[in-house]
Amino acid sequence: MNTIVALIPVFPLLGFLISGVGYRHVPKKVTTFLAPGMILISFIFSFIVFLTFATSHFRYLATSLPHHLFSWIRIGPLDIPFSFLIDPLSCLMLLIVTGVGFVIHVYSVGYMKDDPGFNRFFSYMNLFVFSMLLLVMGANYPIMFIGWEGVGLCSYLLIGFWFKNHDYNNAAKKAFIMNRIGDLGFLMGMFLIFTTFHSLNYQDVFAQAKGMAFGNPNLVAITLLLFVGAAGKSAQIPLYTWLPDAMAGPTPVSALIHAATMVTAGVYMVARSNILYVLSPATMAIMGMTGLATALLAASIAIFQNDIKKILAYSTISQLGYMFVGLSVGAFTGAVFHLTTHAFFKALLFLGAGSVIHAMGGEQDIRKMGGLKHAMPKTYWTFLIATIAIAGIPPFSGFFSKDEILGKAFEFSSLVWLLAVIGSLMTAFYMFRVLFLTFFREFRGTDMQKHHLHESPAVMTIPLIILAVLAAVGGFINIPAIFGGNAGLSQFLAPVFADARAVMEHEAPLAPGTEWLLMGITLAGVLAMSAWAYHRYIIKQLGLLPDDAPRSFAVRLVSHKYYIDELYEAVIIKPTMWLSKMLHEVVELRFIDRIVDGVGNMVVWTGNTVRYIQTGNVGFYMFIMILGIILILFFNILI
Amino acid sequence: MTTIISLIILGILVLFLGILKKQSWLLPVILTGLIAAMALTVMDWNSVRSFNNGMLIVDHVSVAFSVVLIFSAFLIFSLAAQYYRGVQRPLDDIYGVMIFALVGAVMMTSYGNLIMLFLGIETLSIALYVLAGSHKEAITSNEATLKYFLLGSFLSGFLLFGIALIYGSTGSFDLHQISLYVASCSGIYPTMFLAGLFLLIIGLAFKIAIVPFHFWAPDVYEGTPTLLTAFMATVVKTASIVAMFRFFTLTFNGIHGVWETTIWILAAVTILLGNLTGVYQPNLKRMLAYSSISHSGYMMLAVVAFSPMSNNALLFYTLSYSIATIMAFGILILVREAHGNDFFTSMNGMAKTNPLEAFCLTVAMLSLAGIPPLAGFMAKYYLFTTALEKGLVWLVIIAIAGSAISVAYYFRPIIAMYLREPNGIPLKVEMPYKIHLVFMTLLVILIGLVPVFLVGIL
Amino acid sequence: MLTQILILLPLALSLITLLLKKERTIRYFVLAGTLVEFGIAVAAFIQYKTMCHCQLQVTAGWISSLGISLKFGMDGIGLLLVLLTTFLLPIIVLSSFSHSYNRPAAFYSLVLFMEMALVGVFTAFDGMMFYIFWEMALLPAYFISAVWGGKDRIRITFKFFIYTFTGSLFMLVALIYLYFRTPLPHAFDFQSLYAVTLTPAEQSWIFLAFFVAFAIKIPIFPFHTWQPDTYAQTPASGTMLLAGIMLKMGLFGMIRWMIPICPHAVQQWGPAAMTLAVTGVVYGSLIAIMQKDMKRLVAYSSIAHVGLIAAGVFALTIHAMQGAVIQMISHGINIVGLFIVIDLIEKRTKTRNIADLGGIALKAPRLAVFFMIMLLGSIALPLTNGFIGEFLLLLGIFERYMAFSAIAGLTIILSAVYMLRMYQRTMLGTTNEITEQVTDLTWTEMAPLIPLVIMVFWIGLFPGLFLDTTLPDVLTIMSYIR
Amino acid sequence: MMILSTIPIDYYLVFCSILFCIGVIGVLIKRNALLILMSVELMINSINLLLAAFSAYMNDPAGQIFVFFIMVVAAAEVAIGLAIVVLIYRTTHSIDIDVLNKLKW
Repeated sequence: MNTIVALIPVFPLLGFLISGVGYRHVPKKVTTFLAPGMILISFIFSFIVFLTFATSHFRYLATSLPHHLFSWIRIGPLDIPFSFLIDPLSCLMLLIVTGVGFVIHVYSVGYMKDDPGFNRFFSYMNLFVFSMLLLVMGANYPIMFIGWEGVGLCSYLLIGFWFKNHDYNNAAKKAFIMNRIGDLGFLMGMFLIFTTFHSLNYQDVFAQAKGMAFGNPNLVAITLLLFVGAAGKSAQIPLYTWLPDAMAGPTPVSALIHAATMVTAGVYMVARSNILYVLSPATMAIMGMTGLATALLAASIAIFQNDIKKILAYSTISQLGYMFVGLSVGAFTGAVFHLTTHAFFKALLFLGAGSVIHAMGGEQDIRKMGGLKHAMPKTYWTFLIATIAIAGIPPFSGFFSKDEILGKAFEFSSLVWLLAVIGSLMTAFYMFRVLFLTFFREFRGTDMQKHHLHESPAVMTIPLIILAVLAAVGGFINIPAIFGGNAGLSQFLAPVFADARAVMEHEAPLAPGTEWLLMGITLAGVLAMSAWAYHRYIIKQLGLLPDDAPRSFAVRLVSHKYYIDELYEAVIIKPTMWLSKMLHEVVELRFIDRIVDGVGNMVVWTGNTVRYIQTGNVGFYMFIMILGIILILFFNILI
Repeated sequence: MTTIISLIILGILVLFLGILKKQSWLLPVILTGLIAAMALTVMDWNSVRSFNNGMLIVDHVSVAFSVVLIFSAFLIFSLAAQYYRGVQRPLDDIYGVMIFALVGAVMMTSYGNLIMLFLGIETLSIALYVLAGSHKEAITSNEATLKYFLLGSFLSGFLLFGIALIYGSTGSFDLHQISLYVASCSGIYPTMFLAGLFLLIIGLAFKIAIVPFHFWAPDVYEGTPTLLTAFMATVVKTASIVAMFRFFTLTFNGIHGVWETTIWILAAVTILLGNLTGVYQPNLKRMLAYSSISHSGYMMLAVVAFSPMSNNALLFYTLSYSIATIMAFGILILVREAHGNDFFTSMNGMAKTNPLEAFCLTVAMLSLAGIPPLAGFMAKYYLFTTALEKGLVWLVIIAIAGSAISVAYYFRPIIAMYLREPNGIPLKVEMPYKIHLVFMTLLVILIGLVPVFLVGIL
Repeated sequence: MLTQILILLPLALSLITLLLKKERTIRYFVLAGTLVEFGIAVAAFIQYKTMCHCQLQVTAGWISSLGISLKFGMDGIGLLLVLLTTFLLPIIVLSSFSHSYNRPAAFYSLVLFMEMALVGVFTAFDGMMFYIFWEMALLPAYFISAVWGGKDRIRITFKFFIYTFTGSLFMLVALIYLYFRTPLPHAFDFQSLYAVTLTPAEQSWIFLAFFVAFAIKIPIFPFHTWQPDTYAQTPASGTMLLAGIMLKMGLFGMIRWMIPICPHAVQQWGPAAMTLAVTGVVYGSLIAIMQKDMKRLVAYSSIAHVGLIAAGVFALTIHAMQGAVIQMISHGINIVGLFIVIDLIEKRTKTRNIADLGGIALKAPRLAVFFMIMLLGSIALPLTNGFIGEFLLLLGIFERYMAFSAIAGLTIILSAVYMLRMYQRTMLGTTNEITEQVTDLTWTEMAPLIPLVIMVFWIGLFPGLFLDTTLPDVLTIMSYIR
Repeated sequence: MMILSTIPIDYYLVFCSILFCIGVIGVLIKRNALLILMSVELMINSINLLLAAFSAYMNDPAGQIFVFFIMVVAAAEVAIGLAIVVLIYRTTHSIDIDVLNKLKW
């Protein structure tokens, strides 16, 4: 068992090393099979682990013992072993990361086949999977941090994959630096954890935390700092602006990193340290508000975007906001559940978008698409499924996961529920907007594109289909009791969140009646929204306004993403640059260095001045000497 | 005593050789004679006794410093061959006078009576007046000698007056008698006596070139023929500082407090002014003059500290200082010979044309600046230790600041030699001279690395 | 035994080198010599490890009447730094092969002389020996940068010399003063210096004297202004010696001499010194962002990094101290790597001006990879050596001064900002006429980089070996605090 | 001797000091090398007188012997001095000390 667990991350690493070190010499064909193959193997291993695990008697045992590989940093009390923790949560994440990762690798083989940087791309992708695995498997915060920063690096490398273009490079740099801001929070959180618990291993920390008072300030501080990290990684307000720009990377990257896995790391981390969070209500509140705000903000922006990938990016942000809302109301299972389903349908959406872009020869503006349904049916159907899933229409996966969160939200407060519902309505609207504008109506592209239109090759469509299936049926892993399901996932994850649930005060679960009612309302709204979208874009044929078309102020505000980027530019970046210049040119050169040189110059100047005492005139010398003699005698004798 | 006699004989011998027109014999004879004199001096090491009922007292201090003096003279004489290469006129007189000056210097290290002190000083000075003017044709040389003569005789008047007053109050010239008198009048001293004491100090301070009695030094050094400048900068300074210190140790032991403050201030001012003024000098010779002034300031630290260690520290310091200074003057002679002047610009790129000489000068400069592991550093360190032992923290800090400043000018020749483009005129150096330079360089390095032989012998 | 060899071998080599004529022979002779030296250091390391911290001490009287003794030895910290020195020297020599310096004999013999002085500093158990070697290290540094340096070298290097020299003079006074406070018979060796008991006032003075000397050498803000200019003017190898090894002397001096001698003053002045150090971290990082010259950029980044190390030293916690030691090693490795890369770029494009470059990664992917790895090391990405150091440092500082740790933590962000900026502007983007004909690295050019890369990941993955070596000594040092 | 000892020693002291000061002032105000030389002689002779007086009052011959030494030395000094003055006159047809300031700064 231990070796198997240890081997899971090794294969992607191997893949990275082979295709990375020998990026010139390894032939394309080898990589074609190597890179996805490695992921597949670690997927199989993860699955084995999962199976040995799902056999319930083994479960509780396994959660309690991390797999210790070697001791990494050890100084007296500070002992950070390099060890992996396998429990239901990390198991689930393993499956998602390796599973979805594999599918996307396969897709990428088709997508990137003509790219000169083929090997480089796959080495990065493997490295990413490796880091992601460390992140989810780590048995203590530092190991998680390794993965945490590792995925950041990979996203930097992959966003800037086509590094000839400086816009892409800037996007990459932006992503890395914003993540780093979060990471600083994470780091400080770790330090505070260490000073509070004198350990960084999950088990010790959580075991001690269990005993601590509700709302203990240290815990609040810790959780807040960690949440800063989560916000950076999972693109929450105020650190979300990097994610839309991150779409500069190749589409599979957006699918894997910026939708399915990396961005959910924050959610994973909070779920992982659930006990700390449930004990610090202040953080929960802040997290909830942030999540909600992000969800609404991003959704509203998404409505007015025209770049297909940007829309999906904003929808990702808003979905992540959902997950944080879920976490904040204590629906840990719900959040993780939504994370899972989201991984499926969002990956699918991106891959679909990718195949569309592929077909359109790089075109990303949905206003220039249309009518692709006939040209590329497979893509269309899969995309449709994904859209329904994300919109939250039963029985597709999105419905169940969203519903769980909403339900918990309602338990928490009806206002939260209301806002969340509004968010999901917007989601439904803009997703259908994309669908209609892209696949319905007449083709609006150039003739050249029209000829070039084609369904993507099998290597790309098969992944689509796989994901489509998952997106469709993914919800069934956790059918709530009300549908007569056994809530498998909740039970599976129960041990992880046991402590948290123990802490949380138990108000009575919703009466079935209310639950049906809520579901009904949401569903009705969603359907209404999609209907309105249909009416607007199919029947009235709207939504093709060029950018320079006159718009109302509110619309302009939203379609410019509330000018947040411009704000940051003005408030943070410009001042920093100015400060840097000012410090160098004024403080450094004009002040500090002047003082240093000044001392030297003063010495030289004095030297140059006093040397003129040496007039060369004997009479003067004698005079001075007599003066000296008189002074000496005067001071020594008369006084 | 034997030292003085042997040196006098040597001097007379030199003059005779001059009469016999044996110019070529001069230097060999002198060098061997000096070595002999050194040997004789060293033999006196274990015979501490006084001659002519206390006129001369030969003790370890006097022997050690006499050796230092003769050794410096030896080093200087071995530069003479190169220096007077082109000169046709007979040199016996100059050499002879130099040796007699050396006799005066030795007397100053071993006097036991103020009369002997006076005679020693005058022998030295009068000889130097002659030597300073020995380059008759050069107006600078004449000016130098006149300045030196006027100021010298003027200040020796004060010295004499001081001696007279001391005699008047104590009734004797004998240092021992005087010290008895000092001991007798416990703490309260008559004005006349104090006046005498300070006038005496002033007279000696002039010879050591302590601010404000240093004015003669730069001008005279610059005007005097280089070889003899080296003589002034080393032998004269050593002799005078020793004379002063001997005076204090043998006589005014009890009343350290009376003159301490004065010397403290003089030392501080000397260090600062000497170094500061040195910074801006355009040519090496004048720069060395100021460096010598600042070094006399450092030497005063030992006097101020006035501890059992002082003698030894002084010995170490004077020796390392003399060697390094003579080296510098040795290169200076070459530069003057090649370029006719000694501006730093005429040393440009010497490292390329004459790497050896450049290296020697660098070592000399670094040693004077007091950078480990050279002799200069150990000397300074020894001196500072002596001073700090007596808790003279601030004086030492001033000295430290001084040596920090001094780096500024000691590095100018180094920068010129290594970092500037050569001006294409290589120095013409004969092999023996080269060997001599290397010998001195090694000496400087060795004294720095194995100072054991010189530490703790006094 | 090994200790003497470690000190004397480079000296002997440097003297022999002077006699050699052909540049080729000199190069290979020096390379071989430094490798042998490294081998001996490794042997010493093994001996140390196996013979349970025997400190490999050797003593010989020198000037007994002045209490100076030739006392050398290696505790864990010194040993690691000696290892660093002897490890970096061959690499620096190797990297210098791509240049041809005029008068190579002088150049390489100075380099070797410097190695001798550095090893002496790190192994000195006698205060005066420490000072003497400290100054001896300065001379070759000065001459290397002054003689083989850039246009403006005369003024800059002179400033560098006089600045650092003046600083260390204060240390001399402090040492002599301490000497007289040591129990009789007075001595300079570290036990007796540690044993000195001083009044608070005295301690403060001693501390200040030491601090000035070390702060100028390290350099800590605001004593750093000599550094960027000097780095910019110095030839590549000189810069590596200065940045990679020489500035560790100051940090080493703080840990080895300052803290145990005046512990109370260190605690009393700690916050003040900490403030300076942390200011330096932010200040250096900020200035680095807008630098135009790659060498200057790295110079300012180095100010930030060593500022963090110094802050760690003043935090006076075990983790911070350990972090400081490990980070000294890592910083040495990373910055030398960066300077090698910069040197290779300059060699190809004849410029260090970031604005003139771009798209090199297209032409020289290997170079880009090495650059990226060194960069990641210096921005402290986990699993690289930089992370271990900065993690421990920040953690240790956090344990004592949370706010300082948070502020110093900004380096995590800012370092990413300036390093990635440099990388993007030079390596990425499209080529221009300058970078058009850039060629990729040859094996001889990669030779010095490969061991560095290995070390980057070795320390990053298995720091245990190094941490365990220094832990006991760090604990002893810390024991003087309370 | 009788007459000598009737005069108190202080008179000699004061008188010689005054003489000495006159010499000093002479040195200070005169610009002619010869005159300066003579003033120096005046200083020295005042000292001689002082020494003689002291030795007379203390019945100690040393003082008077020293006087002879001083005379000898002074003579030698004057000889040198005059030689130098002549030298100077030969090169710069003047013996004004202000003319000689080539060496300065």
